[in-house]
Order: sequence, then structure tokens, then C-alpha cells
Amino acid sequence: MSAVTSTTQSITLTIDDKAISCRSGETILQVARENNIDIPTLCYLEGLTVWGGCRLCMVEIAASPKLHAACATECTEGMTVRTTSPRLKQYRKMIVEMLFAERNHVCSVCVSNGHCELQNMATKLEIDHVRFPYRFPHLAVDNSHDYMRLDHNRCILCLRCVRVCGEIEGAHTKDVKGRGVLSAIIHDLDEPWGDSQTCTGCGKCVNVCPTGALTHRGTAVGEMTKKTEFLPYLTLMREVKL
Amino acid sequence: MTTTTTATTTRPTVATVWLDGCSGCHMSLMDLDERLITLAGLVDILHSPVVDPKEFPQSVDVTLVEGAVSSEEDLHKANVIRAHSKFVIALGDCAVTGNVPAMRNYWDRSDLFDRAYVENAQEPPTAEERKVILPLTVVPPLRPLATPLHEVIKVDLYLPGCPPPADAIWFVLTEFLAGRVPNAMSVSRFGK
Amino acid sequence: MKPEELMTMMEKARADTFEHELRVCTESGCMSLQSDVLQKALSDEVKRRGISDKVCVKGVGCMGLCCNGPLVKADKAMYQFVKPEHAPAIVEALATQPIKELLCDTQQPFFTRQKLVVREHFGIVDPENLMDCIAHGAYQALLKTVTTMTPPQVIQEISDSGLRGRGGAGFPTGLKWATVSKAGGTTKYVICNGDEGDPGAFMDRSVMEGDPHRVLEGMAIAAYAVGAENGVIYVRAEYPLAVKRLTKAINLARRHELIGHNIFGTKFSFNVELRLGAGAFVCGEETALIASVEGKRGVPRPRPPYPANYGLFGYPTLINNVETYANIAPIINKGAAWFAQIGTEKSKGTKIFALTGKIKNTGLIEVPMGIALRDIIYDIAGGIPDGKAFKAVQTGGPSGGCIPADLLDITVDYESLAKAGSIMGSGGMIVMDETSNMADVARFFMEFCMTESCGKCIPCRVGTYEMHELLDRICEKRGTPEDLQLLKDLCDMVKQTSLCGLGQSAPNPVLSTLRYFEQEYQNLIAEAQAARGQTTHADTSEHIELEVLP
Amino acid sequence: MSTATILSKPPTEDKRWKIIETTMRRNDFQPDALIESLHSVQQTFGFLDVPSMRWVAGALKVPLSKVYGVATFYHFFTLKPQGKHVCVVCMGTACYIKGGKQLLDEVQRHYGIAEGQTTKDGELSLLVARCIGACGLAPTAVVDGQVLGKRSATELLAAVDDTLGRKA
Repeated sequence: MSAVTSTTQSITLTIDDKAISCRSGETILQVARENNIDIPTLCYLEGLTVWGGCRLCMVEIAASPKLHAACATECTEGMTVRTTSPRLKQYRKMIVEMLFAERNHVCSVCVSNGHCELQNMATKLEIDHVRFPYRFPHLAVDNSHDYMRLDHNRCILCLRCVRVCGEIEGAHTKDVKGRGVLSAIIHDLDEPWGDSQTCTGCGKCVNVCPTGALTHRGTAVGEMTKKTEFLPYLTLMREVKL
Repeated sequence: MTTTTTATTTRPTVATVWLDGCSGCHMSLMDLDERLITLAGLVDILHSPVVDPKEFPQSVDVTLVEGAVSSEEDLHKANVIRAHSKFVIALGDCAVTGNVPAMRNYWDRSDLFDRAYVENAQEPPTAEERKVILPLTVVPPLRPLATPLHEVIKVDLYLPGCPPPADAIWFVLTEFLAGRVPNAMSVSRFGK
Repeated sequence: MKPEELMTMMEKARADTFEHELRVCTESGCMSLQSDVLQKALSDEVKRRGISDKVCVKGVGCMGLCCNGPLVKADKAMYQFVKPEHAPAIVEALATQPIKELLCDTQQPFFTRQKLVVREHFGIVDPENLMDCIAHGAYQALLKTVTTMTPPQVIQEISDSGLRGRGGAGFPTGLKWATVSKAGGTTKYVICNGDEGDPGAFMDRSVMEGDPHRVLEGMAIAAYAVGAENGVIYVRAEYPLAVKRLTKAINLARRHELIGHNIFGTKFSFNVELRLGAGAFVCGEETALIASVEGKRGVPRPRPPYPANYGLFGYPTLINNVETYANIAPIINKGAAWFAQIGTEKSKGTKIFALTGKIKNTGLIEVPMGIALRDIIYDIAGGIPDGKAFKAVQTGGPSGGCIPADLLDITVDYESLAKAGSIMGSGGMIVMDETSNMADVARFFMEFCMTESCGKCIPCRVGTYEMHELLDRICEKRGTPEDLQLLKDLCDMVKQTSLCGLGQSAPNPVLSTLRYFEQEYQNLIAEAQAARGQTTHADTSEHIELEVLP
Repeated sequence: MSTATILSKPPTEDKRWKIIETTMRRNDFQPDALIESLHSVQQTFGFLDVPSMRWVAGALKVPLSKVYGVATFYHFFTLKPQGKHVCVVCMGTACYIKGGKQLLDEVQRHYGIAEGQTTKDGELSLLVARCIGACGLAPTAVVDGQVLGKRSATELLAAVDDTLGRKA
């Protein structure tokens, strides 16, 4: 760790017209959040490796023709970042709308209704309807585990569960099969969750899941709430041990 | 109600329609309680499941539509509504997203019918009986997919919610009467 | 191998000449027309006549005009549509006049307008015979590099040549090498991207099958320049012949110590291994390719860090495509200045294209950069068959675009093609005639992108599905003007927000066909509107019955 | 399933498992040899079944879910046994433009199987390729490894029938 600290430099940059200083190596997303500037995310979760898949945190950087994912872009000296603009807002709306169209997110009958990051994101981005054709896929619910449930209808493939299972719990029970819109979360060799010999039943995946895809069994509509605070703590403890 | 009365009125006219939904959105409308009386003083409700006339009027200022478009009849109604309404509001999640009625879309229609009319029958019907039992001739046929309203007609405002709270309906209507296009997302959300 | 040994080998191989040579194309194209059977028939015939000491029968790389295959070169004469039963006559004719009925005109523009740099030994050397390759100068450039040049000199030479990546984007090769060379650490990798996934392109397959040693040589030179000792060739498993030839080439080169430890007695060591792709277009993207070589799902990751600093197994990694590596040896042999005088100001050298579609001459061509598109279509490729009119040419595969007839006079270089809304890409060129429906072409490419999307990022995963759905509606005459607008909005969003090149370029075929052929979309929508108008229930009677219960 | 079955011996007594073991040994049983090893399994047995994936996972020390993820990510791998004969219709751009779709439709119609399926008698599997790289000969199909270029639907059907009849 000391080697890293010695090379850490202080950097100044501008985010949304606000002059900010931070340490080198920090990402735009981290620095923005430290400074109470909100950038929407769904796949990012503090304590897990950066995935860069949801593309909601795309920001504009002055003098760059391209958009950049704030979660995966490190701050550099003199950088000027804009985290919101009519164009960005439009893109973010479309991305969330597409998630609603991709699978079956029926909020009214979902156990996570009212505690769902996807639902909250739709409200925050003022999405009042979905412009895209719905896909209406026929997807299964894995009810085989004693006290947890995977409902593919609600999954947005953020892979938080896969990452927490591999990176934090170390079991790597979960991964993804297939590709494109047909990809899906699996356990071991695509076996029922309840039959998995590698799952430790720790339940971390349930708590990091942003939607009603991974839930505790026995919860009724609107009853499922999640806790993610444990994650940064566990990550910190792992670092201390190193 | 005739076109003559429509022509003499100077107050804004409102219609509400119930397509494929549970009527919960209309219940929510009823939950306006005493504000219903205020509303009756502000607008003429020309057509609704809760008023008498069964025909859709020639011209309406605002039509609130509850429910998804599931059957050929729903589609027909939607087209009529669009042709004779100046402003169409999709009322509630079924009209906005398809919601619960659209949960049938994960299966093929024939599988659905089998499940509902054949598999669950006390005695399995014969091939001849099947023709009569399955809802294919007497009632309006189901469309392949139950869809949100905006998949078939242009919608001017979306008020999500399951159901949208009475306060949200009130807010939208009063904003509209005040000549403003309301921001429905400030008062409701999917699944609320 | 010592430097002198290579020279001796070359001289010995050159001395081993025959009176007559019969060269049969043995690449996938002609092989599918049984050129292997033909080659055997010719050998048998030569043996039967007892003239094996005078006549050499060998398999060679692609001669270009695939549509007229199998092609055979008999000394100066080229024969087309050759069948095994022609063998006796062909052998007979060696001593007399060429067979007129089988002759292929080598003076036609298809051959004369080409400029062979990468493919200079195609149709001449036997790719499976190292001696034959050495006789024609293989590994001379590597020898020159490691014995007389310093790594910075090599990079300078490549930079001066103006060579740009032949995989699609056209990034300056010298600059890429310099970046990897500056990256710290002692372990570095060079990777050859042979995962040619564009449907309608087979240039790289041809190079790997037709002159594998040239690819190896280019990689070894690159490794020397950037300071790498390990190389990986990533080839599609769908190219079994390329895999076979490369494996053989690696084994032969290793056996003769042209790769391995202390090459030509210097301190430079270089090892190459082959890795098979398994059918994923997204693995053309550098970070996805690296993931695949590491044995993982071929999923891209955000850049930076770039592979030049953090690549295979976390080490600095140079990735170039097959054709790029195949350009290295001639640049070293003949000099940067020679190379730089071919092509245009910003696009140097030649480019191989795979000509396919509604066109007379289909096959492989190598042309100097800056040639007019019209010359390729009408001169080299011989125009459109069956009296049909040219409509568009699609370049760059699923990431590229369609160029219409009125832009045929543009020159073929990175900038012009980009300006026209397409890309150079890896070199596929698919010609469409008046019967092709452009919205359908866009739908075809979108279906490809949809099934090839890895699924990691939402814009590409769901966006390609939704774009395909909207295109489907439009093509099936169910579309509305709103659908078209939504399609345009989606194209913009997917292009701007997708994680990797696949998603960022997936809208290109739609955008370019909209740019030049929007009327075709509009017509389909108008037809849909008209059909819908007939069935609409908009009743105008005074009272409208809403209730339609029986 | 005990831990022993993940790690130790090949799933069956079949001698061909040696081939796969050799591939893995050549790669030092490193996790990055996963794709190579799966190629080896498929080449030897024609497809990837659960016991083989389990064994490869154990030998290379790769999580089971990762093996399955890789096996289903790449089109080249198949988890179902193929028919005795295989017909691959190319649907690359050049073939599509020149009528590859018609070839596919005809084969589907004639044998009553969709792409990716095998006939009930296990004789013929129909696959679709993204591009076999023989675009100059479009439209193309591959029947039991033999590339057939510039074929009409009728000619292709004749060739497939011939293959089925002659070798069945």
C-alpha cells in the first residue's frame, strides 16, 4: 500500500462548474459522489470491481468527442466534466426504458415494489412510459433454494451478484450463460440453485441485487428490502488483511 | 347524450374508458371522494363506466383510458377514442405498460386457452366441445399480445401507477383544467 | 539457425528448379471445388509419365479469381474451371501450346490493375513448404531486423512507412508499436488477430492459408521491436485449413530455429502459440480478444487501461491484424520510402478486398490505396451481371456502411470511406444490384449484431434487439413514421453510449442506408400506412357504439 | 457429487479422455487453457456434456459456472449431440445477398428441422454459419465438412440426400 500512497498526487478538476480536488487514481464517479454530485448508476456498487455495463454514468468531458463512463474513467489534471445535459438525460432515459422493455418488470406485483433501484431510476429520470417494443420473454423463476429465489423476469444483468459471489464470497457459484439478450444468470452448470454444491448460502447476492430478481422467499409484494452497507466494510477488511 | 348537448356546453368535457384492467384505476378515481363533486362542477363527464350513456361522444376534450389493449374490441375502442378525443391520457400501469394483463404475453394464446379451458376442466372436453368452449367465436377474440395503449394509438399523457393515487388523478385533472400540461411523474410512478 | 544458414538454404532452394511448374490453388475456395483432388490427379499424371524430375506439381495460395476456380498456373498460362479429368491434357500441353478452352485471360483488368505487396507470393509459393518460402525470400526481413537494426530503428521504419492497421480503424501501426515498446516490464506479448468475423470477408483467411510464414515473420519483427518474447495467433476455429497451415508453419519455423531461442544467434527469442477462437464476432475487439485468449467469455472491458499497457494476463500487449503483420516484411526488405510511395497521402500501401455479391468477378484483390471505387467495381470486378444496375457497395461489414452509385468516384482510403459514412474495415466489399432492398440489408446486419452482442452493456444488448425489431416492423410493412424516428434516436444513443466497437458501430449499416436510401424506408412505411388505413375503425357516424358485445 | 468427482479421474473409462488430458497437460493445466480444452472435448466427442465440463473444470481449477458460461458464449460449442451428418448453411453477407436464405428455408422445409436442430432419427443436424470464408462461391453450404459452392436449393438437397443415403 505504501508504494501506492507515495505516488498519489493531488489533482484539480471541474465537475459541473464546481472546482474540485482529488487524489490521482480516483474515478470521476467516486469524486463526484464525494462532492454530492449525483451520477446515476445501476451496475456500479462500491466494494465490487468496476463493470462498466449499464452505461448510465456516461458523462461529457471537455475537448473529447466521445462520452465516458464515469465509473471507469480516472480523473486527470484540469479535466472539465459535465455530468448532465439534455443529451445525456435523453440517453439515460432510453437505457432505462430499454431495461423495462427487455424483460418483464411488472412493478405492481413485484416483491421489491417500492424498494427497487430500477423503479427508482425510472422515477428519477421521469420515465412515464416505454417507447420501445416490449420483448415479453418467457422466463423462469428458480424457486429451488430453501430461502432465496432468482426471478429472471426482473434481472437486469448488472452482474453485481456474479461479482459479489466470485470476488467477495469466493464461491463463484454464479456466472452468466449465453450472450446478448439471451444471456442469463446461472448457478454452476446451469443447475437449480437449490442443487448447487458450491453455493454457501451466504445471501450476499440477494442483498446486492438492485431489483426483485434475487429475493428472500416468503416475501410478499413490496416487502423485500436490501442491505448493501456490508460490502464496503468487507472490502476494507480484505484490504487490511492484505 | 347527444351531439346537441355537447355543442351547447361550454365546460370542458371528459370521458373515461375501461379496457383490459381490473377497474382499480376507476376505483382510484372514485377515491377522489368529495372532490368528485367539485369535479362535477368543473367538467362534463360525457362517458364513463360510472355514468349512463353507452356510446362514445362525437368530441371529447380529455379521455382517460384504463387498461391494456388485449382484444380486438379493445383495439376498436382505442381507435374510436383517438378519433374523437382531443387529449388522451393513459391511466394507470395497464394502459401505460401492459402490466398484469400483459403477463399472458409470455405464452402462446393457444397454450393459455388450454390451460384455462381444457387442463383445468373437470372432465377433459372432446374435440367437438373444444370448439365451443374456447373463447374464439362468441366473445371478441384476444389479440396475440396485450399491449400498452401507445402501441396502438397516440397517447398525449401518461399517468402510471397501480393504481395511480386519487391525489395524482386530481393533480393531473386540475393542472389540465388550469391550462397546464402536468408532470405526472412528480405524483406517481410505476407500480405505485 | 545462423544467418549464413538461411542464405545457404535460400540458395540451395533456388537452385532446385524444375523445367515446368504446375501450381494448383489449394485455399479454402478452390479446395471446396475439389482442387485437392485435382492436384493429386496432376501429380499422378506426372508420375505416370515418369517426368517427376522435370515437372513440379505444387499447391499454392489464392490467385484471386475465386469465381472461376479451381485455378491452375501451368508455367505462364493460367487455367480456369479446371476439373481432375483435365489433368492429362494439362500435363500434355506443357510441352506444346496451352489449352485454349481452359485459358484464363491474365491480361484482363482483374489481374493487371492489382498491386501485389502482401500477396506477392500468392500463387507462387507452397505455403506448406518452408524451403519454397525461403527460396522466395521468407525470413530475410527478420534476419535483417535482428542482425542489423535496433528496435527503435524498426519502429521508426514502420512509422515512416505510414502503415496503418488493416483490421478496421486504421490506427497508425508505428505509433501502436512505440506505445507498447515504451510500456514498462520485461514480459510483453504480441497477438495476431486472426478472428476474421465479418460475414463477407475472407482476406485474413487467405493470407493465413496462402503465406503463413509471412505472418509469423511479421509477428517476430514486431516482437523484436516492442521487446516481447511471446506471441499468440488467435484464429477462428471455423478456418480449419488456416489452423492447419499455421500449425505446420509454426512447427517448421521452430524446427529450423527461425523462431524460438536466440534467433539467428542473437539475444532475441520469440515463441508463438496458436489459440483457437470459438465463434464470437465481438472477439475482434481487442479487450474481448484478450479475454478469450485467457480462456474467458469474450467480453470487452472499459479502456483505458489500453492493452498496450495492460493486456494479456495484465502485461503490455501489441495486437495487430493478420494483414498488418503481412505488410511488415516487405517494408523492412524494400524500405519505408518504397512503401510510402504506394497509396495516398494518409493511406499508404495496398489493401486486400474480398469482392462478393452481385458482381461478375468475385474473389480476392489487392489494390493500391486511393484507387477509385468505380475502377474496382466496373474494371476489376467486371461490373454487374445479368444486365442489372448497380445500387450500392457495402464495405466494412456489420460495422460499415453502404455507398451508393453517385459516390462511386470516391477513392478507397480510410478518410474518404469514413466521409461517405462507411469504413475501410477489414476489407469485405459486397456489391448490391437494383433488386436489393436496402432496409432489408440493414435488417440483415442488425440481426448479425444482435446475435453477436456479448450482452455486457445495455445499449448494445437491448439496443440491437430493439433496432432489429423496428427494422423488422418496417420491412414487414408494419412500421409507422414514429418507428422510424425511434430507430434514428436509437442509432444515435447506441453509437454514443455502447462500451465497445461492436455496439458503437452497430448502427452504421442503418445510418448509411438511411442517409442514401431513406426513400426506401419511407415507401415501406407509406405502404404500411395505406394498408392500415383500410382496416382502421375510425367511424364518423354521429353516435359511436363502443360496445361490440355479441 | 463429492469433491473427488470434480477433481480426479475422467468421467468414464473411455480412452479418448487421454486426448483431452494431453491438451490440458500441454497447457500446464492452466485456467487459460479452458477454451482449448473444450475444443478438444468437442473434437473428440462431438459435443460438451455435463460430466466432461465438470471434469475440465476440476482439472483446470476453473469454477463450474465459468466453464458453463464460456461453453455457451461461443457459437462453436454445442451442448447437444449432433446428428450423424451435419449440413451447415452459410448465412454470411455474400451468401445472404446471393440467396443463402432460400437454401436454408429449403433444407428446413425438406427435412422438417429448424436451424440448430437434429432430425428425430438422429441422422441430420442443420446448422447456420456466420461466414465460412468462401464468399467468392456464394451461396455456400458445408455437408459433412465438404464445402459446396454456388449451389441451388435443389442441388444442395440432392447433395444432402446423397450423403444421407450413401452413408446411412
